[in-house]
Amino acid sequence: MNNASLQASEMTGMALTMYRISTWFKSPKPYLMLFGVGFLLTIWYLFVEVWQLPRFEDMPGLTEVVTEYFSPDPIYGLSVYTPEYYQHIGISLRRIAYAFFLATVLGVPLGLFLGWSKKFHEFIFPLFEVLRPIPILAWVPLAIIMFSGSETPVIFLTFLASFFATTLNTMLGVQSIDESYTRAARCLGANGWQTFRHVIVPGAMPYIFTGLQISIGVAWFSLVAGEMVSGQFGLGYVINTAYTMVTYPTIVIGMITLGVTGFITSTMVRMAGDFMMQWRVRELALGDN
Amino acid sequence: MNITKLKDKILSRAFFRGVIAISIFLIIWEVGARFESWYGYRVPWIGLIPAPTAVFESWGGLIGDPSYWMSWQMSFMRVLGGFFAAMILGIPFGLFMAVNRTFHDTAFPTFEILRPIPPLAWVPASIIFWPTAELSIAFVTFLGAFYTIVINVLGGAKSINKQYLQAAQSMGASQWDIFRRVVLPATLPSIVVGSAVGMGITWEVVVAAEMISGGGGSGGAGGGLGFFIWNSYVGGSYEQIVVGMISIGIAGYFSSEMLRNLGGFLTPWLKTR
Amino acid sequence: MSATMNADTNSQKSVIKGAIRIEDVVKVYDPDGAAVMAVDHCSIDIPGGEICMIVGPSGCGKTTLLNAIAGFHGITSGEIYLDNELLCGPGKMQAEPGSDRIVVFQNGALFPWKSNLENVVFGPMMEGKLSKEVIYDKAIKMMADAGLGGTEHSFPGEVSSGLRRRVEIVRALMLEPKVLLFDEPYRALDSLTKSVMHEALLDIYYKNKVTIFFITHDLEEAIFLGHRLIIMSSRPCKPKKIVEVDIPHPRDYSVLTSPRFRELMEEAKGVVNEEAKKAFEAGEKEG
Amino acid sequence: MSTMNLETAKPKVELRSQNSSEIVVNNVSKVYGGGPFAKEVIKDCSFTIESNKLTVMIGPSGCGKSTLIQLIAGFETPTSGEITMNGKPITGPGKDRLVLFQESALFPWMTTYDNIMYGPRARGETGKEVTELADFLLTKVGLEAFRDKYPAQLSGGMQRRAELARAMINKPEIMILDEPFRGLDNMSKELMWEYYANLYEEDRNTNFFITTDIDEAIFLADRLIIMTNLPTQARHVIEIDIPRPRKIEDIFANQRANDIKKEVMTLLHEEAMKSFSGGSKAAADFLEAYSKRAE
Repeated sequence: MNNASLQASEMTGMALTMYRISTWFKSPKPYLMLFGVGFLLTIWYLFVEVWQLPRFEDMPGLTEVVTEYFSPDPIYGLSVYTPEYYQHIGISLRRIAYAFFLATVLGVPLGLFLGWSKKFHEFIFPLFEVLRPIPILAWVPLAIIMFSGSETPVIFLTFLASFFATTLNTMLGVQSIDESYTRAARCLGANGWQTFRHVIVPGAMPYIFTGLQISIGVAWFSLVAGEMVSGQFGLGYVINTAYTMVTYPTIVIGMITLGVTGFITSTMVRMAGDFMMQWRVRELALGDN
Repeated sequence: MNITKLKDKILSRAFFRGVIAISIFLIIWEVGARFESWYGYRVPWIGLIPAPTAVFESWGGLIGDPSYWMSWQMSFMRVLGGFFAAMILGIPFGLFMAVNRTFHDTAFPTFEILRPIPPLAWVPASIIFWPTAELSIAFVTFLGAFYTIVINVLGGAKSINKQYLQAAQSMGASQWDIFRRVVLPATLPSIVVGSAVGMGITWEVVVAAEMISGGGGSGGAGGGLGFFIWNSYVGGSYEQIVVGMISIGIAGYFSSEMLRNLGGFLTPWLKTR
Repeated sequence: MSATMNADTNSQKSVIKGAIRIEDVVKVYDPDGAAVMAVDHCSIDIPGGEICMIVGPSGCGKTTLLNAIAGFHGITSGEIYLDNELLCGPGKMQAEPGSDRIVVFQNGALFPWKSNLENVVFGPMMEGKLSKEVIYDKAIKMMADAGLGGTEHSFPGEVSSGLRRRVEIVRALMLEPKVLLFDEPYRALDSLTKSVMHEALLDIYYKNKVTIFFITHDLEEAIFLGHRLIIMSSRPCKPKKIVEVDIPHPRDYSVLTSPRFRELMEEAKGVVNEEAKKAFEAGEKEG
Repeated sequence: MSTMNLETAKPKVELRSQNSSEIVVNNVSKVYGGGPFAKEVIKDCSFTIESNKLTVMIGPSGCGKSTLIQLIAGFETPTSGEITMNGKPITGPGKDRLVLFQESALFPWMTTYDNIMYGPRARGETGKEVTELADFLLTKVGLEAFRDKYPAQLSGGMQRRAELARAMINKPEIMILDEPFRGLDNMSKELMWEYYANLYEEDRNTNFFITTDIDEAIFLADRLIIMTNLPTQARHVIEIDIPRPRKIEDIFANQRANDIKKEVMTLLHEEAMKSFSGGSKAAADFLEAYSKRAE
């Protein structure tokens, strides 16, 4: 029996993935999923383009959007073949990258210290709590006033949203660490810094990555708002100008692109988390075969 | 909270330290903002924004202004409208996904495909679709809260201890009874959490939507707090921007707090520890 | 294990370091407010190398005593000595936590983010006195000795709870402590696993003689493992009865059904149950 | 023990269920997972839970005892073999077989009384007879004072007692208990034994009790089934002929009990060692992880 159980736990990796994929295809899941997505697209097509129901007739239709999206010579100027399309994506991504990087670099250490030092927490946290209920987007005009140009205000807004999420979750992460771990470290002769480095930081890691996951989500949320209100270039800007210029299919192209890039970035954050927390992946993998 | 407890809290070291930190923050802000008029040097960033005293002065002037309070009312109405719509549709949707596997496998992937699109990206499409600007704001607000509520309800209902269900089953309870008296109360805490988070998002979305769509068509003072901020910016009265920000902060804080209290009332068993 | 080992144990007792002397210790929680007395004028003398079992109902204040020795919190009055050196007492009410007294925690405190081997080497690596190679060699050898070969590179979350406890004990022994402090470490285990764990602990003890200060509410466990039982009264905590366990070491599970074991059970049970009842009634009222 | 009312509470109400039922487990196997990850948890296991007796099953932890309960309760179906109750195969869960779980499954959102009344209310029985029975049981387990408290306000032992009452009120033909007293401290445990034995002696219905505690097994059992390590099989059956009602003190002094203990321990120690020393990942944890996933 020991051999059997050993096998079960050590046959991870490739074999496990293949096995999971094959069972997934044998279940009704992929077909139901296709049905669900297909259903939504059909409704869109029928309501807008075939039946032209009231209110729906003004909306961009499915075929209209698809042809525009993949047309080498788009009517409204934006498709997968136009360089502008990638320029907009690139600019949005760059803003996200700046803001997310800055928020992580500042937010994680701040959160760690807020959770680690009681004194620091007592001084700083109330200030944090006073500022937090103000919605990020209410900062828009103030950001425009404070920072010159059109680039910095957008990045500032995006940063602010990420920063709150990251800091707060990191702090919660430190606070959630069982006291036994820090006690054990002290028993084993670790000094303050060693405890911080070997217990506090890895112990808070799961929460930090939950925070980063939320952080990347709210970053996109604020970025779109910022770009719509004050930006030049970027996907939010695409959507907003498409509206004012009455080039409706481009709105949908912008939305789809936002969805896809948003999804990819958050997947990247999750993969980074899995990479840095092998111990968790391996613990969970046991319960997952 | 009784008087002695309140007194203890106010006299505690933590409270004292918090007050110190916030006071220092306000003083830096005040000095930074006024530095140019006093010494002729403009402090970067802070020098460009109005000083707290100026903000409070401007606020004092607005207290008696009915159009300021109209903005409060407009925003509150939109938030509540969108929020309740999200509750009414989101809770059953989430619960149904949790109890019916086929429905879950059909609807959830589609839901997950739509979810990464930020709610604000829907603003133009929503304006095109809905006949009035008011409805389009309501729709975007609804979307913001809807995703969060559904995810929380689904997560809560899926993580119910299997033994609760098995215990009910082995005592001969019907499917409907299990749903009503086990699944529903067991999910309630997650619904409360989801609603509180959803409420926060609702405020974010309302503010943005009001800014983007230009105050719900009626224009001027009828446009809600988001529009109030934007209008102050366009009109150059920077003090009022900060007043607007603080007002929204207060409004958001109180709506979340109210929800949390309501949640505590609905889940009395959670506070008995 | 041979009978000579037993003689060995007794003769070495006086030589082995790690004698703990607790003198008239009092611990009062929240002295300005509710003033809950957790430990009441408690004096215990533990010779080096002894397995001393502290028996008492849960929540009686035994853990307070352990925390005071470990240095996790201070005492209100009294003194605690380790090998005649003052750990805490007048002028220094809280001991410094140190690697001469290592705690094995109730719920286990292996760092889940480090592999078993990294956990075991944690103490010496932090100390930084020896080279990395020496430490790792020693760790691998000690793990093999404790029957943990093959689990070095697994994470604690990947091995059974029984194995985790053994890794934790090996981690503690790496620093060659004078005293091991056990805080009901087997509480969450079922009784069969527990009995296997007891044999494993004794096995490790025979190879590495240290003083063991072991807290438990399980009388069977206490008699099976201990040289001596100190039965505590509940709230405030104070020694009530001392039982010398004269069953010779090494012991194995057959001891559990031996006549002498049953006699000792009988002798201690009355006192333990009386205290447990008191604690139970207090708990029932609070509920 | 002011709240303990073993002697004073007189049974005014009929607790005994009408039938005497027995369960036969015949050549049952259960395999979890599929493909290269298949894992045989139970293999060709056969035994009988005799009617109107308290059958205790004991085996090393994670040996598949809980899986057996899932099968007997009807929450899962065996891969091969058959389980019958009074000759009829078991096809799904039913109120004739009631399960008391390892961790408390009291509904945290209901008060003690509402928890006890859950079963009858779910079936639409709310007559005077049932409410009287509920009150009687509440007294019997010493929880009258905690009638309107939520489970989180009760101690571990009280929760287990409330759960016993919640099960008893349904008058199950067979009661299945999955390590119900695990995690309690010894004192509360011994009290629970007395409460439970007392309730059992009152109705003498068919009870199936799973444990890893030898003392518990010997104190409670009429029949004791000893299980092997994975894949689980019944290894040995001992009839425990110590007369009832039994007293805790007597059990420790009883020579017959001590002899049984010695016998059981020798058998089990072997099995426990096997499961314990087994490689980097004991079978126990596979199951532990599997059940985690299932939730």
